[in-house]
Amino acid sequence: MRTYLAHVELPNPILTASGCAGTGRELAPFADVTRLGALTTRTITMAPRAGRPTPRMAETPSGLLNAVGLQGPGVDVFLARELPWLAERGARTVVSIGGGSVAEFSALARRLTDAPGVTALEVNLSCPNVEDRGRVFARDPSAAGEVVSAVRTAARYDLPVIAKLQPDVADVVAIAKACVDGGAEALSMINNPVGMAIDVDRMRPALAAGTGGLSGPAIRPLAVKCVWQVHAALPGTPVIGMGGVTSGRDALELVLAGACAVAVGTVLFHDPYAGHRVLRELEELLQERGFDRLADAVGLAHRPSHRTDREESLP
Amino acid sequence: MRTYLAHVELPNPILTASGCAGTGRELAPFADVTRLGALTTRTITMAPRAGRPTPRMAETPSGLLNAVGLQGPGVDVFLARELPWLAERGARTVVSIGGGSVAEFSALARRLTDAPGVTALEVNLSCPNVEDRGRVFARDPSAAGEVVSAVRTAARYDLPVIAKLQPDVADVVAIAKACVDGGAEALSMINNPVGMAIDVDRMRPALAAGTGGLSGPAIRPLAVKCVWQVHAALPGTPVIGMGGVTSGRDALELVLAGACAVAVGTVLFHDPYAGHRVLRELEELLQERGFDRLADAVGLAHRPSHRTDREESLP
Amino acid sequence: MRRVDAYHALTVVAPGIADRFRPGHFVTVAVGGPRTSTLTRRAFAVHDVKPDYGGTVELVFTVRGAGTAWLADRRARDPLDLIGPLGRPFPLPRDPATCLLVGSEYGAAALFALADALQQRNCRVDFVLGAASSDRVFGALRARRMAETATLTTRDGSLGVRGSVVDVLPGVIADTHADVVYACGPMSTLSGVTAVCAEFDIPVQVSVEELMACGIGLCMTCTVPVIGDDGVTRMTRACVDGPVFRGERVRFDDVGTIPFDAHGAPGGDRAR
Amino acid sequence: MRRVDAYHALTVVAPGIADRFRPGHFVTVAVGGPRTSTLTRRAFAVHDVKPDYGGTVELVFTVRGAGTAWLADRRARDPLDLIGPLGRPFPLPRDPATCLLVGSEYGAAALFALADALQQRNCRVDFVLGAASSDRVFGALRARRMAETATLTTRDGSLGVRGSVVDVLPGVIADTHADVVYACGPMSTLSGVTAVCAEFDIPVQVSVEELMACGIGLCMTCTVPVIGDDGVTRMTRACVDGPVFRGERVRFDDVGTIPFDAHGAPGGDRAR
Ligand SMILES: Cc1cc2nc3c(=O)[nH]c(=O)nc-3n(C[C@H](O)[C@H](O)[C@H](O)COP(=O)(O)OP(=O)(O)OC[C@H]3O[C@@H](n4cnc5c(N)ncnc54)[C@H](O)[C@@H]3O)c2cc1C
Ligand SMILES: Cc1cc2nc3c(=O)[nH]c(=O)nc-3n(C[C@H](O)[C@H](O)[C@H](O)COP(=O)(O)OP(=O)(O)OC[C@H]3O[C@@H](n4cnc5c(N)ncnc54)[C@H](O)[C@@H]3O)c2cc1C
Ligand SMILES: Cc1cc2nc3c(=O)[nH]c(=O)nc-3n(C[C@H](O)[C@H](O)[C@H](O)COP(=O)(O)O)c2cc1C
Ligand SMILES: Cc1cc2nc3c(=O)[nH]c(=O)nc-3n(C[C@H](O)[C@H](O)[C@H](O)COP(=O)(O)O)c2cc1C
Ligand code: FES
Ligand code: FES
Repeated sequence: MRTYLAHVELPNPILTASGCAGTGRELAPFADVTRLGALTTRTITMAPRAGRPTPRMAETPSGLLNAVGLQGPGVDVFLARELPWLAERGARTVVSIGGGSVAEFSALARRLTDAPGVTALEVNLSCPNVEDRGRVFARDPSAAGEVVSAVRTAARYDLPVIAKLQPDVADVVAIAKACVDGGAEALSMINNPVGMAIDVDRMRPALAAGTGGLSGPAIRPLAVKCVWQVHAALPGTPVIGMGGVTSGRDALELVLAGACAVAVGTVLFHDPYAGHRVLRELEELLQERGFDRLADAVGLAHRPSHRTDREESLP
Repeated sequence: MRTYLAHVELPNPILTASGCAGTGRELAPFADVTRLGALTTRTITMAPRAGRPTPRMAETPSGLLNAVGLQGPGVDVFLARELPWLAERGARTVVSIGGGSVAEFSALARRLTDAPGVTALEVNLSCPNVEDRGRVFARDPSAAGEVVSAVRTAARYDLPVIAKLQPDVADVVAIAKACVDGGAEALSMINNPVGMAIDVDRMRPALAAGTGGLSGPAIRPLAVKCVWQVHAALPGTPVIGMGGVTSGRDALELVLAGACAVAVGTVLFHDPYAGHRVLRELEELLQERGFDRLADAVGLAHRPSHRTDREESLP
Repeated sequence: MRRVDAYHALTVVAPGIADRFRPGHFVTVAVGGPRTSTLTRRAFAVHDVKPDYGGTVELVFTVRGAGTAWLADRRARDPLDLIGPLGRPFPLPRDPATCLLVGSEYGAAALFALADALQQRNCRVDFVLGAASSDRVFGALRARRMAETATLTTRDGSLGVRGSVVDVLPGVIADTHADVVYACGPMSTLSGVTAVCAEFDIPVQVSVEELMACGIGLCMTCTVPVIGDDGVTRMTRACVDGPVFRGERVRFDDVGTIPFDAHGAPGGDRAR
Repeated sequence: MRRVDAYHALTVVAPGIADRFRPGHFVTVAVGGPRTSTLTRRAFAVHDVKPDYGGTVELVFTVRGAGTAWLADRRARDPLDLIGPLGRPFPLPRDPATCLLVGSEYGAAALFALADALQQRNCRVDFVLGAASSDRVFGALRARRMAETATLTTRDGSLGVRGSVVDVLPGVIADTHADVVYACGPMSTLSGVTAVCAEFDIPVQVSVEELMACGIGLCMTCTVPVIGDDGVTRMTRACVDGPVFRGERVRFDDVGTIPFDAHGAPGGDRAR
């Protein structure tokens, strides 16, 4: 069940979401990372980062709040120790990058572009822009477009650049268009909307950071909506759908809305075997529905509706 | 457990959310509507509206998508048949109003302002602005401020105007400020973020309308975040918190984040007795924590944190 | 909890509901238990009420998705959260009449309490019950025992006449000289039944099914285009204004749309 | 499922986990059943493993919130979804030594398999077990039976010495001439135990508890500031790099903060 991110072929459409599969090594006891469509790294930053204080997580109904704060060892250690492990095994690796300024994003793209084993760059636009009082790039079409275009310029011409979007914006389509105009070959959505929980016993925010990113099945309707709207506006742009996928049915929902690949994130914390399970379930569902190729199902829910549809669903 | 919306005193802080308590009559077999802090009507429009085609609902994990489309008989029938029923019983009634233009909002405010039994007007800003290609007022600070100020001008000076906000905007604080500048005495949040589900058997959007509003516990972290951020920026503005409240603990979460009143919405569909139950539970939790007055708990989670907090939470 | 062919039958002690029950009522059930992610109650017609234990209510259902799967897993004495009786029940004829009860799939379950009530009023009762296959025809035996005639249909021909309840309806109406028809089943069946009754010019009461988020009139998700006494079509709540309607009042062809001539249909005002 | 004073003890057939178990390991359990709204697995120390049924694992827990309440409701033969054994177990001394095992509340549960392993290596084992009240002191009897000495403490004085395990520790270390201490319990207890051991200049192994979203090293939510072999403090995952650490390496006073001198602490780079 091949799929394509721009010109890059993936053997199957199931990826891991950034920040949810460790360095790959941690997932290895549960899943053959080389048999995933691709593994997306956690967001790599220039310098090492200690992240946020704990508590970094809180459970919410069908959701998880996290405020990890992009903890990581920095790009040098990533290139020296993490990427080679994946490259040696032949895993396809989407490297997520994050920075506080356009310059930092393009410096990261330059450092990574020729490293062996990088399949694509994913631009994590949910990073605060230090030059705009910490407003995240993903919330502003021009800032988002500028970052993407800087990364596109810095990266080798044949390395796809994926822009990762967030749902809690006024108009996700406007951001998507700005990214595509900036040179993004594909879009990844959704990153976590910002949420919060209060511990009513301590009478304090549950997370040390106060707010955090919401993930898990709770946000799937937001993900489906974003994928749907962006696919309607930009049908030619490949979309990696994610947000609360736990099963093949959930993955199919995103595919029918317009995603040509689907990433599993939070579900891995509950079921580290989920990548291959979701793939198998998706294959079965597509087969049952008579699809030979994934591509035939992508965006299919957009076709004009017939009045008989509802009758068909009756027993 | 009194609370205040601007100068209007409510006997207790539990309201019903707009569109979730019918006309009041339907709730009456389960709850004494006069013993609620207030009942919020579904959004009243000038003309009668048939709403959206069915299916109008879809269940999502810990959430509900709805696309009712403000079905209702219009303001005349509301004034003739619905409001009097509430007024006769002495229920406090927040009337939610919605329109497609600033003029329509102010016309509604004029029609309603002297009607007996109206406790406050809630401006549903999640209505598409026909003069801005259907972009909802709630997504644009200047459009939101304009509507609120028109309603404020049209309504009697002593009738509080509440602006109802939506979480899926770039900056909820900016919208809140625009509404307060426009004359809103209180804010209500959150209205449903837009979401979507696809029926993978029919391979179609689950809702006839395509997208719908997401409600229920799934969105509570988004509600807590909005209340928190707005209370931090506008500590003097009363906030009615709502979004996925199912219990006294959930209500307390919003109170600690900054809400001085809390509305129950979707939970009524599951438990029509929830209004009084949530009130009782909230009262007990406040008592256990040594609060004599609700006001002392409002926004309490904002107080600067102490290092010992975490230890206190250990067994 | 019992299995009856393809169905699960669930008996719940619920004196308050049993007391006030009239045929055609339904109940809603909370599913999934504490901390479930399934928020909405599930609606089920009341199949029967009995005086045991102060009053019990019996539901008959098929497993469709998460909620019914959970329900099928309940064991004896597990507590269950029910609200009911809900909806407008079937109106009963004032004078003795010949009543034809038409049920498709689990729709049949709602008809037996109705048949009892009709017979108590000295009505003649006939049944037409149908389903996809023989194991899905609910209550065939009981129908045969209690009614004047019971005609069975299956799509696959594994029991009775091959075809649908609508196919056999003209013949049965002619044979029984039915004065009134009561029907329960999917919209497409109800639509067909209503059309046949119009031909014969006899009244038909249908019990419709639309997705319901609350079941008690709060949410407006369960609406169906129904023509009122004043001739005006309104989007009418199936839960409190139905689920039983006069068949000819329901605009079956327009279910899933807002008919252009419905009260408040788009045109003038455009707010969301 | 058994009750042991204030605790629930749960035995699960899990040969794969029992096989590879070493004292100090933990498991994570999926809670809530199908369609639950509780997404994260719950972590529990393995109390004991037995060879029955190919290998069983015993967990001991208190009901705290939704997940443990659900777990306490399980009946015999209900299937349970476990992942394990997880984490770095307690390191055992190469040569026979006098080992003092300190457990507070349910932390005590993790120490008995350790005691067995130590005794098999001809170590002397002493216990200090404490809790808020007598019904919460886990394993007092077993400790008394198997160990050289067992000192019990309760906050309310209802059993043993009134006070905490930390209060009695200096005396017990002096009496037993302990060579090494192992400790399990809340962070504040571990911090106190570590301070006492530092005074006596004996090594201490602590098993820490931090909120864990995955338990297997994927999510980075469970980090604790720990000083590495190179002297540099890093935010270190409790699930895969712990939960057992050398006490003096854990910066207890800085838990819940990012120490300014930690590797990658804020200062230069500021992306989220
Ligand atoms: C008035 C009324 C009476 C009914 N009586 C019966 C009965 O006697 N026996 C029986 O087996 N079924 C009956 N149904 C249908 C029954 O409500 C659905 O089969 C059930 O809700 C499916 O729940 P689920 O979780 O298994 O399916 P899912 O598909 O997982 O349900 C998802 C959501 O869709 C709703 N839904 C799905 N199918 C239907 C449907 N057909 N009608 C209404 N809501 C639906 C559910 O309530 C839930 O909110 C009745 C429905 C109504 C409205
Ligand atoms: C390595 C390790 C070993 C543990 N061993 C035991 C044991 O042997 N016996 C025992 O009773 N408990 C043990 N705990 C604590 C146990 O995990 C929590 O009591 C349990 O997760 C609470 O779940 P809940 O749903 O009942 O509580 P809730 O408060 O509803 O849980 C909400 C969320 O917070 C997390 N959480 C809450 N409290 C804790 C905590 N103290 N530690 C970690 N996560 C927490 C839950 O996992 C969940 O994600 C251990 C924790 C860790 C990290
Ligand atoms: C613990 C955690 C860490 C994450 N870290 C990152 C990250 O470093 N970069 C990024 O772009 N997204 C990050 N995400 C977001 C996910 O990649 C994904 O977009 C989001 O969680 C939605 O998918 P899910 O619901 O399947 O988890 C993180 C999510 C979680 C839960
Ligand atoms: C079926 C339904 C109808 C609603 N109708 C309205 C409405 O007419 N006007 C409005 O301002 N909000 C409406 N809402 C939004 C609610 O008032 C509330 O803001 C939102 O659902 C969040 O609260 P909850 O999660 O407790 O339901 C509606 C919500 C639902 C579920
Ligand atoms: S189901 Fe809510 S109004 Fe009918
Ligand atoms: S709990 Fe996920 S990394 Fe430790």
